[in-house]
Amino acid sequence: MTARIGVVTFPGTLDDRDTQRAVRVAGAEAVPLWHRDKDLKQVDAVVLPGGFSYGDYLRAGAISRFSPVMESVIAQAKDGMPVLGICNGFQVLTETHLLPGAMLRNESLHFVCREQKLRVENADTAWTTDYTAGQEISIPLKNIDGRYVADARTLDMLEAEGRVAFRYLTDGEAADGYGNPNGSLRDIAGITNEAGNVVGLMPHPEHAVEPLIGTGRTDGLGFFTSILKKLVNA
Amino acid sequence: MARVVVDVMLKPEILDPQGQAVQRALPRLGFEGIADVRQGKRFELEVEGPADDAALARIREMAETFLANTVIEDFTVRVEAGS
Amino acid sequence: MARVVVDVMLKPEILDPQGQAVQRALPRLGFEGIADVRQGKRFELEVEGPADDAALARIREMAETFLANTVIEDFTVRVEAGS
Amino acid sequence: MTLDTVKHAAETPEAEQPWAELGLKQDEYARIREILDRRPTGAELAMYSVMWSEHCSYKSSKVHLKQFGEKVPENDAMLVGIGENAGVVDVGQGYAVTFKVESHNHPSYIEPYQGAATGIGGIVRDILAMGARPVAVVDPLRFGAADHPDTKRVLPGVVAGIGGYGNCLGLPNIGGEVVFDACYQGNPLVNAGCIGVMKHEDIHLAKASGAGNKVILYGARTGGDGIGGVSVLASETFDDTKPTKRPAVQVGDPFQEKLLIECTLEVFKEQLVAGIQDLGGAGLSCATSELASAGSGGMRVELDTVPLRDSSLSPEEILMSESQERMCAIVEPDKVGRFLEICEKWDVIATVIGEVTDGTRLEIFWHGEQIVDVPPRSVAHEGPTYHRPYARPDWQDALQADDAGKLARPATPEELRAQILQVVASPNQASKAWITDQYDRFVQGNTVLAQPEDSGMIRIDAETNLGVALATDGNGRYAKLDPYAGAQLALAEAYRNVAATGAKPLAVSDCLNFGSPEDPAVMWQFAEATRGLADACQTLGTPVTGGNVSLYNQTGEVAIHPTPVVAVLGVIDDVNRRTPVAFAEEGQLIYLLGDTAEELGGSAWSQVVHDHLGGLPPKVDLERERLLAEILISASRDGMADAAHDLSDGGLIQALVESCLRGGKGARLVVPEGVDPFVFLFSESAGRAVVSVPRSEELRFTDMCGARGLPATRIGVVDGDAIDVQGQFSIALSELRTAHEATIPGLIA
Ligand SMILES: Nc1ncnc2c1ncn2[C@@H]1O[C@H](COP(=O)(O)OP(=O)(O)O)[C@@H](O)[C@H]1O
Ligand SMILES: [Mg+2]
Repeated sequence: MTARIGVVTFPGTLDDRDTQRAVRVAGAEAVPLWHRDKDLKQVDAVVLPGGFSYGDYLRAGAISRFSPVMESVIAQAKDGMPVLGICNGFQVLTETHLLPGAMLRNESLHFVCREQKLRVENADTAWTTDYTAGQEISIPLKNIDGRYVADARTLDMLEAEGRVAFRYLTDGEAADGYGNPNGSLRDIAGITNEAGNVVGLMPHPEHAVEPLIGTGRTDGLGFFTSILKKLVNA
Repeated sequence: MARVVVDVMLKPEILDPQGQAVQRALPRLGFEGIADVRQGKRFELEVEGPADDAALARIREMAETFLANTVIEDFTVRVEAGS
Repeated sequence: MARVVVDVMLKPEILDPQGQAVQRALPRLGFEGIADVRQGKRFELEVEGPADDAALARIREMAETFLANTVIEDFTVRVEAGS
Repeated sequence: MTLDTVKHAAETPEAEQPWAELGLKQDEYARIREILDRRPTGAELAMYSVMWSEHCSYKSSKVHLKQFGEKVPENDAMLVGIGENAGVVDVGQGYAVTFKVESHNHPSYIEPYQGAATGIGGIVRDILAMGARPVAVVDPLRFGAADHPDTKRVLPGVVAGIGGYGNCLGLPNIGGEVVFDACYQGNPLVNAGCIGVMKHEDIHLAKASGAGNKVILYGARTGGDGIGGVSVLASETFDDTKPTKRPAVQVGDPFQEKLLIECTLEVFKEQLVAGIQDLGGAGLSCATSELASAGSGGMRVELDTVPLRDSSLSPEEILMSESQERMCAIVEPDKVGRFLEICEKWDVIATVIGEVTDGTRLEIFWHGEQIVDVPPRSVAHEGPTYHRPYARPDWQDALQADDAGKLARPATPEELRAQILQVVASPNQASKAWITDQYDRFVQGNTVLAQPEDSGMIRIDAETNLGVALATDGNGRYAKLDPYAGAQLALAEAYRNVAATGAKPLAVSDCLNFGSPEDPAVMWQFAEATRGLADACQTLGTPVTGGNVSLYNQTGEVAIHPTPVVAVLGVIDDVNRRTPVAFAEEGQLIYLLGDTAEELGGSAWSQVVHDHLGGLPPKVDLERERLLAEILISASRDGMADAAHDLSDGGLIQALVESCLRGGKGARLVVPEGVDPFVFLFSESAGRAVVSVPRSEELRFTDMCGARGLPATRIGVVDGDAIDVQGQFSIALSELRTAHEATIPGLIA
């Protein structure tokens, strides 16, 4: 028996097929979910993939948040179902307030596509147990609305509760993937909710699961193997 | 038909790189004397029927839940003069 | 210090995908009765010194050449009431 | 205003018509009257004028383009040739690939962001219309001088537009070019290419057959954008004194296009489509007349059923509108219901606007009254043909006589070192990462190679690892010196780039950017370039499958350099075998393949150090190119080379700097006995590449080159953190990196 992981497609989602592939590469079953459908098809976890849902018009993630599928995702996430939001998916999660804070236009005002070095700060979430706390990984990053902001109280709370899940690594050469690519406060690349089942991040683990493709590294595979182990052992 | 305008601006404490980029460019273009620039969004809504209190209340709710993200943005709602 | 607002909107004949996306989403969110939505930009400029005719003329020029892309956008300039 | 119906036109033969304002010549107008045996209605005039424009009818270029169909090389890969939306080639395992490059030059000068964005949108719809899923885009670009103030307006806008649209569609950008030259100041070139993949049985064509089949228009509503854009915008030279000639630009909606792609792929999958055409230049005029012209019967369209964004549009305007993100499909009646359902699923508006008839005419009605009644071929495929006069310009001899060999050369190793840094940091040779980092190269999860590799490479089958590669090249400076050779060099370079990554070159697309065809000198350049390209394609066995011509690229009297941009598509059986550019392993041996002659005409060195353009471009040796490609492909397949980089502008030193910086490793080099170090490093002789060979493979590799007769010279070893040329100079990688990477951000950001 393996785990069933749902991958949501909104109009304008781009990385749904890649995410399904990553789920399969990790050994789980990928279940496509459609934005108009409230039915989550009894999946064990859900990934909200990257892209430009609804063109990112208004604000990234703002329109998708109101889709029927999200009603179910929000309800079940509150009951503990694991949810991972990647890039646009992270933006959707902040818009739904499943995760605190908001995403703004990159400080450079440009779209940025690069290989990005991160530190896994929290290896206890549903999606990160196959990493070790403090581990440095390198995965692709690509966004234009990737600047994470929240008020100081929220940021302090996130830090105090260990809910900053990933941080951009800044002390090294830009050419080697170091640096804060979008001006995120406190170099935050991703966060988790209190329970550790809902995780969002801007970089793209699903683009780093096969040795030959993209950056040629498989540092992102751990997200999918983590959740698989958790679900199978549950 | 009435026109209602919703202005959405980043909260003052939030960094506004778009506004800053504009401000930095101004002196190079020969425009002096602008101390600060903020850039936000303006929505023009054409309302079927009158822009009465009920309609404005609904639009305020729409702005609050949808047009603005109140974690980072403030908004104002007003009926456009002359409409 | 005076505040001058420059509103920049796409010309009416130009496609406004952002406004359309908002408009199409509204009924799904339970907001009926909005016949059209256009989305544009709002710039708030803090002017050093008074917002007199000379200053406004300069800002109008700035809007024409820089803040708006007059190939596809129209703009209006006004002094914010109360400032 | 009263409706100008067919009946009314027949009754009022003397009515004045604005044919000249619409860009038609007197004899063209007379021919329309002859075809129709009456005066055209307003709507008919609109259709003929856009469809007979240079942009749509290729009236000046087609007599030359014919060669691409006549000088066809032996190649069984071609499944669909010139004439369709894009050519299709067989890449094996049942897969077919379609690809094409197009221009969006003039719109991008007026409104860089939207011009470039809609350029991507247009080429993607062409690929989609063939039945393929678009899998990658490329963007060959040319701008004015890098330090010119207007370049700061145009370049960031173009780049943001290409990124904004392509990123939002989810298409990886895997290659392109950025070239600066003052000749493009008032006339930047924005070319865009796209690759699509399908199974053989999924190929779709733009034709309307089967009487009773429905014509469905789907996608965005039709608005007043770009009306007359095709005839006025693409056929007229810019003239600053007449800004009123600038028509409304088109605004793209990439989100809508993404829905259009997914929706279209789904209707293909369910086999609901009998014929399909994208709406690009000339909008509905083009789509309806081309579909009907290529089909078996006639077509009847109720124009008032077209969903509008602006209800005040006249029928003429609806026919000419270039609103983006629209497609037109021919669907059997019993499949219409399912077709509309799929459109609804994707929130795409779809409307039955007409049907295929068993007649011979394209008939268009407006609220029941007939406003168009024409033979569709006369609109779409039988436009005017010009045999424009051409003549070798009188300045060509003087230009070629102005030999770059006479230019002052570096006198000391220090001077050579300084000039290397100067060339590597010059805008054309500098890193383009500031630009290409604004493009998503990872999306779709199949990108094996992307910029700054020699060619982009996409895996098309995850089971078998079958992949395709694409490179685009063009050197306007070479083409100016000799357009025949320049076009061949563009092909040779793209061909070499594809082979350098380990892929086998299969087929060609091109975008021919030239000045005004009314200038005999420009027409000569065009004739020479097309002849050169056709001849070379025949020799190399790579057919031209399609492409695009962009004329009138000039400001006032001054034309751009003739700029044929050539795209070569290659195939690789196993992407695991791909060869990257980076020198990654210390101790590997660096071999230079090919012969180096003293060839500096049109070179990067002559431009950067002397601001000079003169002499002859490098010699073309296509047999040598073919041999080099075979060696590169074998080396990749059999694991004999771990890195390969073709040599082109900037010569050997440029290639070495790129391979070293990419791998983060230095190189120790020795100039071969009897060779001038300056020529060795800066000459731009064609047919060359550098490779890094593991020591264990050296013998096998040199034996192979020896047996096949390709000169291979061991010139050094991957080592250290500097480029060190024995007895000459040493430059630290860090110094090279700064020189190479700081330039573009410094100029543009
Ligand atoms: N506008 C662009 N878009 C995408 N890739 C680009 C662009 N410009 C340059 N590149 C990429 O940068 C690399 C170097 O370009 P160039 O020097 O023109 O290559 P070459 O000389 O080998 O053809 C190539 O991988 C090319 O595809
Ligand atoms: Mg190359």
